[in-house]
Formats: sequence, structure tokens, C-alpha cells
Amino acid sequence: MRHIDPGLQYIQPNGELTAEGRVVWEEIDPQLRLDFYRWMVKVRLFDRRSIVLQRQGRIGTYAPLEGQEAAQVGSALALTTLDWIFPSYREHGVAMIAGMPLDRILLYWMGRVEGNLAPEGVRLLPPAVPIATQLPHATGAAWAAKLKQEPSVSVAYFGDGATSEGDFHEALNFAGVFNLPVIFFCQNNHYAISVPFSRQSATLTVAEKAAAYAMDGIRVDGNDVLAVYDVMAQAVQRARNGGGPTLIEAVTYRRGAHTTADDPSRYRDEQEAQEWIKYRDPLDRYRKLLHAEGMLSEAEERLWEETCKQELEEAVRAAESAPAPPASHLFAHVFEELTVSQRRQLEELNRGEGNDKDE
Amino acid sequence: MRHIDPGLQYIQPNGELTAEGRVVWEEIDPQLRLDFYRWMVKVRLFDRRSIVLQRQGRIGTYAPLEGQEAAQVGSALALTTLDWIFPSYREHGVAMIAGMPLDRILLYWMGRVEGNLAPEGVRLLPPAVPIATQLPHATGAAWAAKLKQEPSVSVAYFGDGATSEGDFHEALNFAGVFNLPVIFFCQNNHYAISVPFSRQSATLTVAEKAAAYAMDGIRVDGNDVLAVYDVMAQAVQRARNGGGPTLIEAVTYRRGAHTTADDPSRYRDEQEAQEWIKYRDPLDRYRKLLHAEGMLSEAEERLWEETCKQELEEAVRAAESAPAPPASHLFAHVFEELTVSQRRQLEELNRGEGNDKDE
Amino acid sequence: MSEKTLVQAINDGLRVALKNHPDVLIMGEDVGKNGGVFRATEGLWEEFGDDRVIDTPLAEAGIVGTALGMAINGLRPVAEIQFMGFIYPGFEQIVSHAARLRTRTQGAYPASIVIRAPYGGGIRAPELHCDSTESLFVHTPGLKVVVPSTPYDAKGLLLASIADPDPVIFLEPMRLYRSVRGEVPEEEYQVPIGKARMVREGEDVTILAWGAMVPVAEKAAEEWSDKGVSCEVIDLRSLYPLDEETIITSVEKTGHVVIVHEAPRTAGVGAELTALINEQAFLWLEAPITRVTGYDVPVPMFALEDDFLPNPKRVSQAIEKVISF
Amino acid sequence: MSEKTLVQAINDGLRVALKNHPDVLIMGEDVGKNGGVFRATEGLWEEFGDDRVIDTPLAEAGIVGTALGMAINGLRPVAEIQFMGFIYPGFEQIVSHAARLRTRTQGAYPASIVIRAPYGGGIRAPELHCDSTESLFVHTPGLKVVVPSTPYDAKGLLLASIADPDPVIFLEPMRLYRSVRGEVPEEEYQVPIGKARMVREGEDVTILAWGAMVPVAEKAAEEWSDKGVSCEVIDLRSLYPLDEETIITSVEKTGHVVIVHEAPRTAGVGAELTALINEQAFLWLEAPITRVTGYDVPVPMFALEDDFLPNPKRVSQAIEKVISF
Ligand SMILES: Cc1ncc(C[n+]2csc(CCOP(=O)(O)OP(=O)(O)O)c2C)c(N)n1
Ligand SMILES: Cc1ncc(C[n+]2csc(CCOP(=O)(O)OP(=O)(O)O)c2C)c(N)n1
Ligand SMILES: [Mg+2]
Ligand SMILES: [Mg+2]
Repeated sequence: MRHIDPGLQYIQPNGELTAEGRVVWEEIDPQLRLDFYRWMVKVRLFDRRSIVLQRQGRIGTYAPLEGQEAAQVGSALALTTLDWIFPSYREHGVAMIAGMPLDRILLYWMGRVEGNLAPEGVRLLPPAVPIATQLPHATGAAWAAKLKQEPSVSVAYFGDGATSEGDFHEALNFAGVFNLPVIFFCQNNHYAISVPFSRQSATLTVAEKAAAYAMDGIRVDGNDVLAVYDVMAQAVQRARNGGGPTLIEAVTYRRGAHTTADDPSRYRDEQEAQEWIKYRDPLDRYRKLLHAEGMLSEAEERLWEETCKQELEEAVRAAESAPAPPASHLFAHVFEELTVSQRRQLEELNRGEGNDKDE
Repeated sequence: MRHIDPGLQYIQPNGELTAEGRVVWEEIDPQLRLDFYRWMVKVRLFDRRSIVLQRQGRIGTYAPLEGQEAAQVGSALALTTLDWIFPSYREHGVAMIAGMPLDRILLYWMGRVEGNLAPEGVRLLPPAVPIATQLPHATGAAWAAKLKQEPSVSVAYFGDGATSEGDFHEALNFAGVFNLPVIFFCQNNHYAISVPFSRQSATLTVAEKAAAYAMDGIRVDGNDVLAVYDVMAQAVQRARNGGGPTLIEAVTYRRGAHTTADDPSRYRDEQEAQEWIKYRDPLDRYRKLLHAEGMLSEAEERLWEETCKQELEEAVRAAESAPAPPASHLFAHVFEELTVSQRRQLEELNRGEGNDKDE
Repeated sequence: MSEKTLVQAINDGLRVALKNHPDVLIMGEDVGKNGGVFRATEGLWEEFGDDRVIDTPLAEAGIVGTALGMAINGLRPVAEIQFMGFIYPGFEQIVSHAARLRTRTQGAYPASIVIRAPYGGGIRAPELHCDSTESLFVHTPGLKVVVPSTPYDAKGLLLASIADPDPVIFLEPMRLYRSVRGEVPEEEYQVPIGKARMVREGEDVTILAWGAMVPVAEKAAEEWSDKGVSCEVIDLRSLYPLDEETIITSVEKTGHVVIVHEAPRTAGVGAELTALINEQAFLWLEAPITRVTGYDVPVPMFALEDDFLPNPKRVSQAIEKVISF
Repeated sequence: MSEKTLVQAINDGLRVALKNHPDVLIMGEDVGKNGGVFRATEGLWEEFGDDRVIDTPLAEAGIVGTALGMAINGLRPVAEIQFMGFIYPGFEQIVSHAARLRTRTQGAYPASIVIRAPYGGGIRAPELHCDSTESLFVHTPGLKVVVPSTPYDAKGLLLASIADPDPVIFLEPMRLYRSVRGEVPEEEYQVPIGKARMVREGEDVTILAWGAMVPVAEKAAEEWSDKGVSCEVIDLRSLYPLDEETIITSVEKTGHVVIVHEAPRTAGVGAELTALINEQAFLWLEAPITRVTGYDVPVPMFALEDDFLPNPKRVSQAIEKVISF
């Protein structure tokens, strides 16, 4: 196995804090220490449940995130409700923490447009499906914040593959030139579907690309929730104080398939995946730390898992019983008002011309 | 005036060689020393003549290059006929050296498509008008060369503004990943039309952007023909030997307007331009060196200028008397064969429907 | 009121929008200090400063994408693409995001941006500066596409586009920038999007045109009027949504239709107009609808542009064709 | 000969091209080791190696742009865009360069590339994976646009596209990838670009369709045949150039036309077909040409995709409409 520089690390894979990590640990709110754990568990359970739902044909193609919980939870918990989030399709963990109800996340994977909309007051945009296209939006929202002198920060979430797109470059370049309060948070899970990062970029890291934009670039162990949180919190603070943008590379690994339609055994060494699962799992590592710190018992673990599972089942129920919008919903939000040709087409549809579901 | 780091320099603005420059100078073919001069003069005279032609309404909008002769001549003379050139619209100097007849260059600015085609055997593509779009082509041609195991190198010429486009990023990224024999030659003339490089990029230099692609990035004084030549020759050799791509930033200045439709006094400090003209002119500097080296007399200068002017007048005559293609030429090369709808449209046109020039 | 050229009217519209609406800003390449390559933004940077009139890096996806982000966060950017031929690097941001954002967020985030772009030929501009690909945007649900051909409309449609909560592709015929003049009110006013302009009423032939083709159509109509054929010339002004009522009413009156556009014929907006009329006024048609358009070839370099672009003579011949069918 | 699905026929076509033509290569995201997200390139990397079947970085402008550079330097790349909905970042390279390179260089550099992209809906794919924007490419002079709907045609048209010196946008209806099977010869053969396929002859109504809409049209035609109305179903196969002869001959016979496509109606290819028929067969038309299409809305997420996509019932209603006009 190729040696991997994990980036900044506070919690070692065996669950022990580094000296530096100990300092950070002592400084943070004990409640937050528990929140890290709780969210990571909830995210993982959500993910596993979703995969089962997909196998059962109850949701469509789904993008699993297992293995990336620390990167998502650590970074999202460093944000406030003021901040704007521009996710890709794998950020269910981030979405939950931002305030997206679980049933809406499920609706998204059921092909329902309602799953795209966060509740009022949650500054979370729909997942960007075309790779890297959300980065300029984050830059733009940050730019507006700066122009309006609002203290909000924007965050774009994306993968290692996204760094190859022109939109990545343009978004970071604008952010650099205008010194904007935006954070580019890359979960480098080593693959873009089947393509390894070594085929994506001649640089060994994502973080070093920040140099092209005179921006800070930080590589952090993405499976270390504490380090991710701390790096993110610092970047947020810097951005809020006018210190400009940051590129964060959270080094992590997607344990499962790219989506439920993908078969990673075609392109990935099973042993590689197993090493990440056995030795670098973000949740195991953190659980060990909490146990060692006496902050978590096995009974508490079981209890929390049970709580999550109940919440999940309720979300599944809610999603599955959410009344399906009628066909006319197609036209509901294209423009503020229907155009003439749309009105005519809607009439066609209402005359039953489109209603052919039984065939 | 903001201090400008000129990059690698062999010939100082006063015409004296640096110690390092002296070594390079002694090594190169004396004929080449004269060629540098001759081409720079011819290029400048061509440029000045073209501006006059534009004012007289004999050619259309024209993009002047005065001030950038050393960057173009130095780099182009380091190439062989094996190499592929992907220019932008300001590279008349490069085009001439590659083998493009002067009258064809003029035809281009007369709005004639014939001006886009280099003679057989000259591996020069038409000027790329949409900024940065030629960079992926250079990468692709280099990739083909590598796959076919041909010893040719590709060069993309572009400006400082082009570095902001996504195509710049994607082209350099591919070149880095596949270690291709391609050179990205940026003439940083400090402005993209009116936009200064400080508004284009948060980095102080273009060269440092090479870091994002694990590629060599070299900043050279673009008004020093010897330094440009040497840097380019080394990059070409490295590329030919499998050493991969290079990003070269030639620091220079466009003395005149962006195009004949532009008025630089709207956005540029006249004093800044004057300083470049007075103290950093590529041709003055080189002429001084040749005089000091005893390689050039004033009589020889006048003779060469005369020769160039005659050649130019012949080119103007040739361009102006080149028979204009008929309207049907519109259809001549869209596809290998006309499509049915094109054939019908061509008949329409031939029936005289389009022939309305006198109105 | 004062006499203005079309580009001055645009400039005036932008000034009024900046003055009256603090959430409006202008961004693009060379729009600030330089005042735009066509002077469309002249004087605005001086008047409104660097935060309202923003010179951006040279990157169209970046311009459109960040404009969208600004709109999401409450601003109303007017982004300039320097020439329509350079809009394509921003195409994905337009079709995948601007056009779909409102739908995707069920109305929570309308993409309130205007994308201005000079378009079309006729000014001997360099290669690739003369595209007229409005059809691509008309085919993209979620976008409105607007094209003025008079100074009055230019200001009024621009202000309507800025006020419109939906994304508008605002195409400015470069050829008319300085060649037409007209009275333009000083104050803020809107010309509604989706309403055509009756340029000239007539009984025998309906001519549909927009942008720089309007004067071309007018000229042909004049010629025929001397010969006793009366042409109704309609400036569509809005290509999506179309003013179906005005179009169909006219066709029902004349029974003959000529459509004029600069873009290549195949799958141009003329095709949609033909299909619409075929669907809505089939029984009124007395002759095939005839398209006078650019040919199915890349927009040529300027030496051949007169052979490519529709001109009064070609329109005139088409009128002859439809009335003598 | 052997029975193959459409995607297997594509795979076979690619294999034959790689085997017989050393200048052909395949490039794109996940086309190598992974064999393509739809398995269209399965086994090719193993057989032909890393220099002929190339996994690229995730960058569509980079893919199209470098493919063009390769073509300039003598290769014939077949580039895959993973889904048509992701072709837009490469749009500028396609419209400004691929489409114009031959014209700009007076034939010296034909842009001999094929851009393959799965397209259309009907497989419950995630958001933005189901676009059907063929009209954008049909409107771009210099491009050919090809869409197979049977395994035989898929291989034959693909090989014709690769052999064609001009750039071809090759659209593969995902919905038919595995849902149709047919005999496919083992060897290299070509189905000529620009020729439609007569799917079913008929006397009363002409139905024009392509891609996944062909079986939809067929089904509606079958239903009506039971009721004594005979529909001629034509699979266009090539959207640019169009097989005008086959289309016009059919319309002159039937006088009634229904056009079916997935894309939104306005300015879709159906508009061009309507205009073409209006121009070429005006006097034969007995009823307005009727379009059965996606609506003027962004392609919806899959819960509503059945309501968006044309289906046999809608086509059937359109047939009724044209014959009872
Ligand atoms: C513009 C664009 N091209 C291609 C795709 C198809 N696609 C979906 S995900 C993916 C890989 C993304 O990899 P990465 O950025 O590393 O994110 P990850 O999936 O690993 O989280 C690709 C190629 C797409 N969605 N958008
Ligand atoms: C994609 C694109 N956007 C905008 C333009 C309009 N434009 C032409 S030249 C230019 C500035 C280019 O600056 P730079 O790259 O520094 O080259 P220079 O002109 O200084 O040589 C612009 C914005 C264009 N040609 N292409
Ligand atoms: Mg990844
Ligand atoms: Mg420049």
C-alpha cells in the first residue's frame, strides 16, 4: 500500500490524542465532543439504511458516504446558521447538521424535487450534480456577503475529482482576487468513481493547489473529526474576519461504492479498502477516544443507536407517505408566472394527455 | 511605479549582458544572434504598418503587439518545423517565424478565411479567438505526439488574462497528469484589455501557478530575447526528452492598444507605458547589445529596415490583390460533403438571393 | 426625454437601475474602469464605485456562476458577457443552474440575474465575435430571452429584465448600437417582456424579425409597399416567451409569413415560429412560411458576412415567393 | 451474427474500431479500468491497453479540447461524455472549435472526433442525468448528430461516425441500452449517416421519432393499426443531416404528421422538422403537424419523469388529433 500522508492529525488511528490534539480537545465544549459522536453515528446509520432502501427499490440510485462521516460532521459543526452551504450529492451528513430533515433527504433520493429544498432559514442549497458547478456559487454568495457586509461565510463541498474541472479553478481564482469569505472543502476520498487521484492530478495533494490562488491550503486527516473541526473553525473565523478564502483538503475514503449503481471491485483493490475500514475508520477511532476519556459507555452507545434508528424509521415513514405532487407540479416553479406556451402545454397535460402511468 | 520583478534576465535594459547571459551568448550560433534582431525588426515594422492599414480602412480591427517582439521571436526561434503552434490573435511574430506568409497574416485581418491557414508543412493553427481555448488543443496534440512516439513538441501561446479561464486549468492539469511534451507560453503583458493582472489573479506571477500541476513554472524577462530563447529552448529540449510540460511566463508589455478599437488611456497610466517604452523596450535593448558587440552598424540597420519594408509592401500588394472568394465559399469547407439542406441553401444563394453587396 | 443611441439607452438603463436599486450591480470583463468595450457601462464605475460596477477576471463560467451565488444571497447582478460568441464557457452555469434553480428549489431561489451580451454581425468584427445563437437559450426552459431593436425598448426591456425575478438572456444587436437613435425617457420605465412591437401594420404579408433584422425587414416592406403589397412587420422583442397573440392575429389576417433571422436556418428560432404558426393558424396559411436566415455554415469571417446575413433583397425575394405561391 | 443489446453493440463497435484502426482511441471519465458507467467500454482497456482506452481527469472541456488536439495531430479519438447532461462544460470546445475547425482551416484540419453521450430519460437516473438537448447541436453548423435506436444501427452508425472525417455527436438512448436486443454482425460495417430507417410503412399518418421515442411511436402506431389507421413510423437516426427525401416522400403520401421527442417543445428538433415539411410539402398537409414532446420545463427529477416524457397514449392522442382535423 502506497504511503499516505494523512495531513494534520489530532486523534491517531488508535484513538489516542496527539499532544497538540490534547490541547484542542481540552479547549472545546464537552457537549461538542458528544455531538461529534452522535452525528457521526446518525449519519452512518442513515447511510446504511438508505442503501437497504435502495436495494428494496424504495429509493433510487443512492450515493453512500460511509467512511467520510468525520469530514462531514467535523466541518459542518464549525458552521452557524448564518453560513451558506453549497453541497454536492454525497453530503447527507452536512445536510442533516445544517437542518435538513431526514425525510427530505430521502425524498431527494426518491426522485422528488421536494427533497431539494431546505426548510426556511437553512442556508443549504440543493446538491450540485454537475461536478464542481457549486463552487462558483459559493464564491458568489460569499461575495454578496462581503458587499453587504454580512458576517456570513460560504462553504462549497466537493470531491477530489472536482478539482479537475474549470469551475474549480474559476471559483478559487475569483475568491482569491476578491479576498472572499469562502471555504472550499474538498473530501479527497481518493477516487472519482473509478479514477484514482493520481490520474486526476499530477500533484500529490489537493491542498497544494491553493498556491495558484495565493490562498491558504490545508491538508487534514479527514477521518479525524477533531482535526477537521479545528481546521474548519479556524478557516471560518479567518473568513469572517476578512482574512479571505481557504482550501481545505480532508483526506478520507469512501468505504463503499460510488453510488448503489457502482461496483468498486472493478477498479479498487479490496485490500486497500479493508485497510481503511480496519485501521482508519473515523467512528471507531473517535469511539475509542470517548471510551478512554470516560465519556461514553457501551450502554449509552446502544441507546443512542436505538434513538437514531427510531428517528430514521420515522423519517422513512414520513418520506414514503408524503403525498406525491401531481403531474402539473412540473410547471409549478419554472418561472414566477406560467408563459403562454406553458399554459397551453399544461392544459394538454390536464386534459389527461400525459396521464399514462399504468402502461 | 510598482516594482516589477522581471524574471530571469540575461540582457539588462541598458543592453549589457549579465554574467550568466554572457555564457549563453557565447554559446549560441552567431547567425541566431542576428536572426533575433532581424525578426524583431520585421515584426515591429509589420505591426506598425498594419496599424496604418487599419487606420486607412484597408484591414479590419487589428491587434498590435509592439513591445512583445522579444517574447515572440525568442520563443518561436527555439522551435523546429516538427513542433505544433497554437497561437492566440496577437502572435503575428510567432506566425511569421513559423512560416506564415505576411500576406496571409494580413488577409486574416481583412476578414478573409484564407488568412487562417498556414502553408502545407507549417504546423501552425489559426489564431484562437475565444480566450484560452487553444490550450487544450496544444495538450491534445502533444498527447498524440507522445502516443505516436513522435519527437514533436506543442506550444500554446496566450496572455495573462487567459490564466483565469477554466480551459487554462484543464489543459495544464491534463498535461501534468500525462506528462506531455507541451509548453504553455504566457505573454504576461500586464493587462487583459483593461483589466490589470492584479485583478486577474491573487498570485503575483503566472509562473507560480505551475505548482498546481506539479509542473515547472519559469518567469523570464519577456523583453529579453536571449533569456526568452534560452528558457524556451530548455523547455523544448526537456519536453522532447520526455521531461514533460513547462509553464513559461514572459513578462512583457503591450505598448499600444489592445486592438485598434481600444483606447488604453482609459485604463492605463500613460507614465507606466512610457517607462516601458523608454527603459524596457526589447528591440532597443538588443540593438544596443549588438552595437556593443560590433555585430551591427547603423547602415546595416537601415538596410535591413529597407528590406523589410519592401517585403511588407509586397505582402500588402499580394493581400490586396488576392482574388476574393465568391459567396459560395461559405459552404466550401463546412463538411467534407455538402448536406442536403446546405445544397438547397447554396442554390438559393447562387440564384442571386444573397448577392446584395451594392446596397 | 432625450435622443439616444441604443447603446446609450442601455447605459442609461443600467445607470437608473444602479441608482434606484441598491441590490443591483454590474459585473463582467472590462465593464468598470474601461466602461465596456462598446461603452455600454461608460461612467458607471466612476459614479457607483468598485462594489457596484465590478471588473471581473476573464472567466465566463466564473462570471455567471458567481452572479448566481450573489443572487442566491440576495443581490441582483447584471452580468455582461463581452460578446455572445464567448458565452459558451458559461453555458453550463446558464443551462444547468440559472435555468433550473427556481424549479429545483420550488421557488425559494429564483435566479434573479440578467446576462447581457452584444450579438450578431454586421460590424466587421473579428472572427467568432458575431454569433447569434439565441435559439440555444430559447430551447432552455427556465430562461427568458429578450432582444431590443430600438433605444426606447432597449432601456425599457433592460429595466424589465432586471426587475424580472427570473433569469434573462438580454441580447443587444451590436449593429444597431450606434446606428439607431430615438427618444428615451429619463426615468425608470419598463417595456413588458413577452410583448411584440408592431413596427408597421399591413394586410398581405407578416414579417417576423428581431434585433438587427428589424430594419432589414422594414426596408423590404417599404419597397413592396411602393408596389402595392402591404407588409406587417413585427419586432418580436421577446423570443421566450413569445407574444403568440400578436403573431397569430397577424398571420390570420395576412395568410403569408416571412421570418428573418441572422442565425443559421436549421433549428433556429424561425423553426419554432413556423411550428407555432402551423399549430395555431394552419387554416389561415396561404403559402409556406418562408425563412430568410443565415445559412447552415459557421458564421463567416467578415469578408463574407454580407453574403451570410439576410439583407433587404433576400427578404424582398421571400415576400415575392410567398405572395406568388 | 449474434444477439446483442444496444450497449453491447456499442461496445462491439468500439472494439472493432480499435482493432481495425490504429489511429482510433477512446477517452473519457471511467471508460478504462471501470469499463464505463454503463459498461459501454467494458473489456476494451484490458484488450487494448492504457494508450488506446484512456481514463481522463474529470473535465469535459479538457476531454473535448484535447481530443481535438489529438485529431489535429492525426488521431481519431472517440470521446465519451458520461451523460449528455454533463456535456455543457465542453460546449465551447464543441461549438467554437470542433464545429468550425474544418471551415476555419479550409479543409486542412477536419475535426475527426466522435463525442459519444448517453442521453434521455426513462431509467430513473438522478437529477440532471436525463437531458435531451440534441437541438443545440443540430443548430450548430459543422456538427453531425446521430442517434441509433437499434443494436444493428448502434454499431453501424458508430462505425460510420468514426469513419466520418467530420465531428459527430453520437447520442445513445440510455433507456434502450439494455431493453432492446437484435442481431449484430461480427465484422465492421457502416450504417450511412443521413439516412432514416423506415420502421413501419403506412398510408395515413407519418410519425417521426428517434432514440427511445421510436418504440413509443411504434406502440401507438400498433394501437391505431387495430383501428384501421395505418401509421408510417420513421426513425430519423440522423438529426443533422436530415433524410429529407424519406421524410417528404412519406408526408406527401400521408398528409398527416406527428413528431415525437423527449426534449422540451420550444425550439426542439420537432420545430425544425415542422418548418422543413412546411417548406417542402406544404400542399400535401391535411392537418397541422403535431408535436408530442417534453414540456417547456426543466427535465424533472424522476418521480415526475413519466409525466414529462411522451408515451404511447400521448402519441396516440396526437394521431387522433391529426386524422380527425
Ligand atoms: C460535470 C460532470 N461530469 C461528470 C459527472 C459524472 N460523475 C458523477 S460523480 C463523478 C465522480 C466525482 O468524483 P469526486 O469529485 O471525487 O467526488 P466523489 O464522488 O468521490 O465524492 C462523476 C464523474 C458529473 N456528475 N458532472
Ligand atoms: C472566452 C473569451 N472571453 C472574452 C473575450 C474577449 N477578449 C478578447 S481579448 C481579451 C483580453 C485577453 O487578455 P490576455 O489573455 O491578457 O491577452 P492579451 O490580449 O493581453 O494578449 C478579452 C477579454 C474572448 N476573446 N474570449
Ligand atoms: Mg472522490
Ligand atoms: Mg494580457
